Amino acid sequence: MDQLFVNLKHSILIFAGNFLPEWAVILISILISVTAIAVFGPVTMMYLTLLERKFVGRIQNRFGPNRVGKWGLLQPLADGVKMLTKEDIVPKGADHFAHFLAPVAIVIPALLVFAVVPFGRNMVAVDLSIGILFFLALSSTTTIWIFVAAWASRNKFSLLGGLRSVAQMVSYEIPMVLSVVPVLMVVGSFSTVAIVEAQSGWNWFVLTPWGLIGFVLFFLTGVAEVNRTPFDLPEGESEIVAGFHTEYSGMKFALFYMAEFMNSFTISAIVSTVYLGGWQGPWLPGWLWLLIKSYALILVMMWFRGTLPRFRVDQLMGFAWKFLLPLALLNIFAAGVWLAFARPVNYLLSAIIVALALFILYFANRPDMPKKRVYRYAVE
Amino acid sequence: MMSINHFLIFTTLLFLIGLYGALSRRNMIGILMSIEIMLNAVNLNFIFFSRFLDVPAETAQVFAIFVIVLAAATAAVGLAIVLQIYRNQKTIYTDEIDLLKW
Amino acid sequence: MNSFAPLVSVVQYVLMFIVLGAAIVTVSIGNLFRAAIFLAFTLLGVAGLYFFLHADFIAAMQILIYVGAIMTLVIFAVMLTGKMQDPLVAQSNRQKIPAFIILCGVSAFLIPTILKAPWRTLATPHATTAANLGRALMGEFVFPFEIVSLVLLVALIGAIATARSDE
Amino acid sequence: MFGFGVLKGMLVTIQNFFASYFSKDHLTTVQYPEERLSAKERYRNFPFLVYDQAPEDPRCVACDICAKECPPKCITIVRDSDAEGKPLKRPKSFDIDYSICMNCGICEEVCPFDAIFMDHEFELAEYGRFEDLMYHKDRLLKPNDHFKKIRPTDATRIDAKLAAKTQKPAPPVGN
Repeated sequence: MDQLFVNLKHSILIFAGNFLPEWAVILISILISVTAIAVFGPVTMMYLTLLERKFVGRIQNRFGPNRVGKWGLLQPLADGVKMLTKEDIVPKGADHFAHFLAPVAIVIPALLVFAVVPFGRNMVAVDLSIGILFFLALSSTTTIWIFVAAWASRNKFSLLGGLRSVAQMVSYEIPMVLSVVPVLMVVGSFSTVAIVEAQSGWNWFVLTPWGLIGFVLFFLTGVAEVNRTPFDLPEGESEIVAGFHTEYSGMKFALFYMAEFMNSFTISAIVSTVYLGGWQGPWLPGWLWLLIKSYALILVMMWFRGTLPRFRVDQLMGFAWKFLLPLALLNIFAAGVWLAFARPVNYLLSAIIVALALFILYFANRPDMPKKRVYRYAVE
Repeated sequence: MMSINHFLIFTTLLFLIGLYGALSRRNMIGILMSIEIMLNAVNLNFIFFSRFLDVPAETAQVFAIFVIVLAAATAAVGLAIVLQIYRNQKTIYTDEIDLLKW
Repeated sequence: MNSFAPLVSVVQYVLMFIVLGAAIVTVSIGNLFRAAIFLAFTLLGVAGLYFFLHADFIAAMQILIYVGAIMTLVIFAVMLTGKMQDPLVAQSNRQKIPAFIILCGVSAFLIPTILKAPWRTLATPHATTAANLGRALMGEFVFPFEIVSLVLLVALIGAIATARSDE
Repeated sequence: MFGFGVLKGMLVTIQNFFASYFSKDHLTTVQYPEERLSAKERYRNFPFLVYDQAPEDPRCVACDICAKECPPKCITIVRDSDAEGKPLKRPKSFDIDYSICMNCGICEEVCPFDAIFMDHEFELAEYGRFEDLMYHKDRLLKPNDHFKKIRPTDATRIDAKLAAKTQKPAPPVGN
């Protein structure tokens, strides 16, 4: 069961090997992996939209979509049809080439990132020796296309959204990279497969003091990187219409949406790979474990969305530079201490360092924290 | 495997394209972009040598990293200068910035 | 895997042509913003070539630094130095013929050198890992590494100091 | 402390999520076409005409007051007349253009004969924009029982008033 998909692919290749030359078999092997990802990504995205609408609906005492098909299961298809048949509007002053290019190009990194996600034992498309770096690098390219979209729309709201997105992504990328560093230090490899294997036997990194902090940091910065609430300033509806995709409609808009949802899936998958033990887990097959973990994280993202209001811009920047960044740096120190000492002592020491770091940062950030509001008219 | 000559001529062409841009672009940002292309051509050569020539592989790659880092520094400072020139002169065309000519 | 090598090199050649084409567009197109987009394609194509040359770490660095950071800077600069509502950030090339003459001169010098030089090629290509690279950076090249980080810091401060307005 | 307010808020929302599967209070949406909320008694939408015994004999006497008072002028009344051309106390045609009516209820207030009231009917979608939304007498006339059903309080009050009027000849008791 664990190796179901691996064996399936293997038997297809053996079957093809009977009558095809070697290069064709390799080509087929590549094509199978690529097709699997190219199908899995968009389908995941489609059903994530449904899941999100259902989940947020339940949070708000509503049903969510339940008309198209049983439990609204065909709703994504209906949405797809709607998107495809909508008029594709390009503003008169827009840079047509860039306006077309941005939504197309933004999906490419979102799909490419799937290549390094280890879905299960032997179930990674490419075991790159620099897997995590590849993921970080590609997710950073999204910024450019968001900015191109914003600029090409020739709309002040788009441009404001684009500028916000660049500022936000550049700021959150630094704590994001730094929050992975402890894991890379401990494992000694960039490869996602190696990272998962280092966590075998319940040695999940989240169960260590530095891992807990690193997990929270990585997850929060990941949420910020994919522009989801409460970090959705680039598309803050109430302030700047729809941000960088104000001028997009129909399928182009759907592509932005697709990139966002696929990114939130990959970020959850990578977070669970790096800190939650990836496909490691008892009883169930590995790929199921990874899906469970990533969907749990996605549900947390949706939970955020159902709960939290949007940050203010200065709060957003302050949170990244004054809280997350120093915490990530101190977390690296805690991981170093954890590596340097023997088993029982290191947990204690790094827990102390992490707790101290949190404590110091709490007091250092105190002046910036919102004061408790007192409503004068409510007194007495 | 592809031949060394093909690859080196490719990088030379890339370098020449960058050189052409650096020589003929009027816009300072365009010139900076052309310089980035030239640096990339050089970097490609470094990486190619590191793989196929009888040199320590790490040396060439370390050099490539240094080039990338310095390119980042160049871009940051260069674009800052461009911004300041634009602020003072209201133009970034190299042939219009002629304060020292009369 | 050997029978698969031709396909890999075909992909490699295609990538080379894409890089060349994107670079030509970058230096000749009349719209600076589109030039920046094509520069991004050039840089991504170069990163792809790094992957084919088994320099994974450099490829990731290329994407992270060039595409992620430098391109953002360039696009910002394009935006800040032009009129934002100007539909075409006009850009023209001057002195094309002298530039071509110089190009011919440089290539007349470079290409024979490439063809004549006695390259000491390897029978089996090198393959290095990020770990080796890190050891080299922290061991043999630690001094240049520190200098480069100092340069980066100076550039950072310099850029901030230069770009801030005096008011 | 930092983030505790966030955690508190998240606790509330997740409670809402789980409770929505068990308690009706946490899933307040009504699945409209299948299940409906009963309309409140004072709810009012578009006007209709009341008749007591037969549709041929409505309460309306074609006095034209409602048509004059109607702010958007959506009511058109033509008075009926007998064979000699003598006007009768009933409308020949009574048209309300529902596409113009703004549900103000002034017609109901001004009617001296308690002949026009606001209805509870709200599913009025039609395919034609003009003719289908022009309600003629046949569609407007509804029995008094309907009025009693949708607005019992008002109906009893008005029925009592009308009954008192018919027994008017007797002088009022008291005072």
